[in-house]
Amino acid sequence: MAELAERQPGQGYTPIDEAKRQRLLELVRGRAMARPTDLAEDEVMVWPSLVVVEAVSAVVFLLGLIVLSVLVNAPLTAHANPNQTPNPSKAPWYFLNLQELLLHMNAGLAGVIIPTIALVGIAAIPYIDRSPLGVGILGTSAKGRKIIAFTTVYTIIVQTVMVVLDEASDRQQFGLGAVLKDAGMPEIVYGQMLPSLIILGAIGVLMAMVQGIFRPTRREMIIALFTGFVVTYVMLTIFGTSFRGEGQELTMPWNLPLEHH
Amino acid sequence: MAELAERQPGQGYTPIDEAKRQRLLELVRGRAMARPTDLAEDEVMVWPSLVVVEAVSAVVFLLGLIVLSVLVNAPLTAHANPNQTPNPSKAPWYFLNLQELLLHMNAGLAGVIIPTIALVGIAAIPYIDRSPLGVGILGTSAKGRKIIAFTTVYTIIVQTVMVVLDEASDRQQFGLGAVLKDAGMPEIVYGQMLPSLIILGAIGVLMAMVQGIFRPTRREMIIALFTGFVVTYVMLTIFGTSFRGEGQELTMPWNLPLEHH
Amino acid sequence: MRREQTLADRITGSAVWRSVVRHGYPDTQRNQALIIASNVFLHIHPVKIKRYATKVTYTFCLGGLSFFMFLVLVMTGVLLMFYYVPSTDLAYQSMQDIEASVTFGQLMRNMHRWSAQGMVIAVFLHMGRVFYTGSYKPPREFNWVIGVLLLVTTFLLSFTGYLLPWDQLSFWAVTVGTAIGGAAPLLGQYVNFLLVGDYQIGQNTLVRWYTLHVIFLPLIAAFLMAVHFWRIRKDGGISGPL
Amino acid sequence: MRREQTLADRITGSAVWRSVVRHGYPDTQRNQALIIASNVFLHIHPVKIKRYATKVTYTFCLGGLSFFMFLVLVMTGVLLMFYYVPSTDLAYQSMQDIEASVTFGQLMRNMHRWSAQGMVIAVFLHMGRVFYTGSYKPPREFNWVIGVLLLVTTFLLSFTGYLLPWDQLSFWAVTVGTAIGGAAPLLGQYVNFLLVGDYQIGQNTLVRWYTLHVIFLPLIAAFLMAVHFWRIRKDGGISGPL
Repeated sequence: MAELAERQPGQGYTPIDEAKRQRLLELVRGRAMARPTDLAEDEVMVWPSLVVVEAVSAVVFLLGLIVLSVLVNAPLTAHANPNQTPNPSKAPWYFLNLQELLLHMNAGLAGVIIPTIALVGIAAIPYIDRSPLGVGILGTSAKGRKIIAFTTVYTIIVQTVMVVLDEASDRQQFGLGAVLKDAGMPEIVYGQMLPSLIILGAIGVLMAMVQGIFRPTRREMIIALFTGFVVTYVMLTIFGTSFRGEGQELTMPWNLPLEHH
Repeated sequence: MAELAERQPGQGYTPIDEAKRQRLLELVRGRAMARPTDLAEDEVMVWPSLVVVEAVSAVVFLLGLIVLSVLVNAPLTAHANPNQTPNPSKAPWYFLNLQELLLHMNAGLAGVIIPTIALVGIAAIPYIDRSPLGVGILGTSAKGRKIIAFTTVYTIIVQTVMVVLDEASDRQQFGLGAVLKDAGMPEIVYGQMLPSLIILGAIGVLMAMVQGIFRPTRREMIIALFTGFVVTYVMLTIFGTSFRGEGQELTMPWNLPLEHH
Repeated sequence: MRREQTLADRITGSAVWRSVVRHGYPDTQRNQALIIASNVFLHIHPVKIKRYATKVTYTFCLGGLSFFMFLVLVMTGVLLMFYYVPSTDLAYQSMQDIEASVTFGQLMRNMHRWSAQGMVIAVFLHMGRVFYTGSYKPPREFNWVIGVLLLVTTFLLSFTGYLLPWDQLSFWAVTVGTAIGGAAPLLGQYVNFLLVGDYQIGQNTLVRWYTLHVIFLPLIAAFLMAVHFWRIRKDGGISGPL
Repeated sequence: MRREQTLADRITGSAVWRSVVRHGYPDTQRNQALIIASNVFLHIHPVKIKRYATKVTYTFCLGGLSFFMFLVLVMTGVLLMFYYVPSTDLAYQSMQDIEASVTFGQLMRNMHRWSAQGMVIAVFLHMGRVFYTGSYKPPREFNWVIGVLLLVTTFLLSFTGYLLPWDQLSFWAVTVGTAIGGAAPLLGQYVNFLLVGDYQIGQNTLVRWYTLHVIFLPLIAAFLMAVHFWRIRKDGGISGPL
């Protein structure tokens, strides 16, 4: 309704034509609840312009959903049995990134501390990057889009290498964890501090490279970090869903047990 | 927000004082989302005037509810047992008026047709009585309040007499139903048409008396009818909850089985 | 002239605070207007109102109390749901557990029960108040109809909740109640089967009534209340003498 | 000049119609404004909007689709509730009945399942779109925070629903999931006991997760969405190039 407040009566009245006369009559009869709006050039009426877009996308989506639901049934496996543990046991797919992380480090770090830090960090973005630069433009600028591409490639390579290497060293932080363990260090050192350092290192290298190559603004650096998070989330999810078989061993997708969805 | 639209800038500006200057500055800084309102003499600000009333009544009510809930426990009788019918079996109290009605006539008439007609009739009131007369005045007028008192007394007497008389005639519509039944009439005559006529008769007598005594407006006649409905609802509920014992016989409240609430 | 910054000033002046709250302390008319107009829950109110509309002896707060009881019922209801299983095997035992083992369980149940009864009474009295003050007259005709629908919904909410303890009281009250519904001419047996979900009151009935009670009817009530409150605003607030 | 009255004119001119609908056919700008401003559900929109905000390739409808999927989930969810009993004895059998005996039961279940998955994806992509267009910048900071909370709520809604079929898949997925939650430093065992309601996943867990899934988390989501949508309006609609 705020828009209505902007229109002030008494401005530029033209001689009263029929439409206006009707409108005035309705006003007198007490039926006018909102005043007609004068559209600026870059504005459209929500009815019909926006409402039509909403209705059409709702219908298209609903049809797609119904077709999908007719074709593909939701899975229903055997009755729950606490005495028969399936191998592998997997969380829902959107948590398989955490389960993948869990293989490589302490459970509390992977399952609680890292996701909490990630969420708090994401929520804090608007209080760190306050400049109005790039609002409304996908990726802020040509440089921003290049940073997105660079970060995506970097993260895919680093993630894949790290997962495969760690797997090759029996998930002992590339063997470094095994060394510390054998040296009699407590779990907090090789299970928590070492993995944290490795993660921070990977992030640090990314930031240094972006800084060196692109000389980014604060907004563009945050784009690099956010992109790194998103790609990591997707990569770990793909590893967890499609490349982990019995005993959570790395397997090709076509070797996975069929009962998991 | 509609109120905000009514205030037009450029009207009656006094020399800018400190408060106004601050306000203007805030406007320039883009923090002003609503303009202060100029109160008419019969108006108050919702914050605090209304919000305080709401908050206080909520707190008072909540305290009362908590005290009641500490003192009185909700009933929990024995485990449901389909093979052991309690005598009497009663609906929740707010439906006992219907159950009372059910004793005196056909079940469909008492349980479905009459409540449906009553609800539709009540919903239709605003489309029958459209005059703005008496809005905002409890009972419309002195005459309206007299009609309320008269209808209340009339309905209490008529209801009590009808329930007691019908009970005395074995719930056979004061014996008339028995006569029709013995004469071989179908159920629709003595179970549905006769009770309907009796009810319409009682309403008709009320309307005739109100018309004769008060010469009411349409609004006042509707007050009589609505009051008749409310008093009937309350009376039948009282009969159903407090005066119906084993076998739904009329009983004094202190003779009722204790397990019912 | 700059006054000294207190800790409160520094908090309310911070970027985080100001991104959440967009008005100052409501001791000026401007901030009193903003606090209402900038809050999604308070904005159901206008920023100013006719003086008579705050008079308790006109409304007796009945509409507000009905809504407040609905909120109390939602909150206590959600808490009770954490312990109640709508299965004929476990329902009664759930009730006993709630009363005996769950912390504040008996209190929650009592508050739920008594507000449910109170809401039926408050809604009925609210209808009486609106009628006797003539508040259904144009332009409020349709809001009166919404009100009647809300009365019916309140009855149904209360009645569907009645079955859930699965004790003798609830079982037979519902037996009587559905028998009344089943007496409807023509549609009676269909209505009855729809309500009971079987040929006799049992597991199907319990889960149906549970669903009606905890989500279906509350959604309808919330929908009707949204329209009801919206129209009060659009019709110029509550009625008053002309 | 009076044109002839058609039946439609007589209906739309009647007292009953005009007490419900307060605008004419929306073929004039005035009525197009009124239809938005006089309807409690449509009034979430402004009456007019910047042209770029209707461009599908800017928003990809992701926010709207997330909300639409939430509505689909509520509707299919309520229907499923009429047949599902959250008891370890009956839950799995309920699922089989829904798939085999209930009319359109399998379709309802599939729609519920696939929209749940779709909503997780849509909400995540929506966050991406908002981030990459810089739409979190002042004055929209706090609405971004609300959005992050909505993402978390969406995850929790999906995860709590995962247990309900009570099959091997759901039982062991939740075993793994709660083990992750139980690994939290210091609070781990309390979190775990709160989530499971017992020392192992059983009846208490099922009714807790059911309640979280069907009412507690949906209420939180609805609350957050109310604030989210409200703030989009108050912040001047969706973002656009300066």
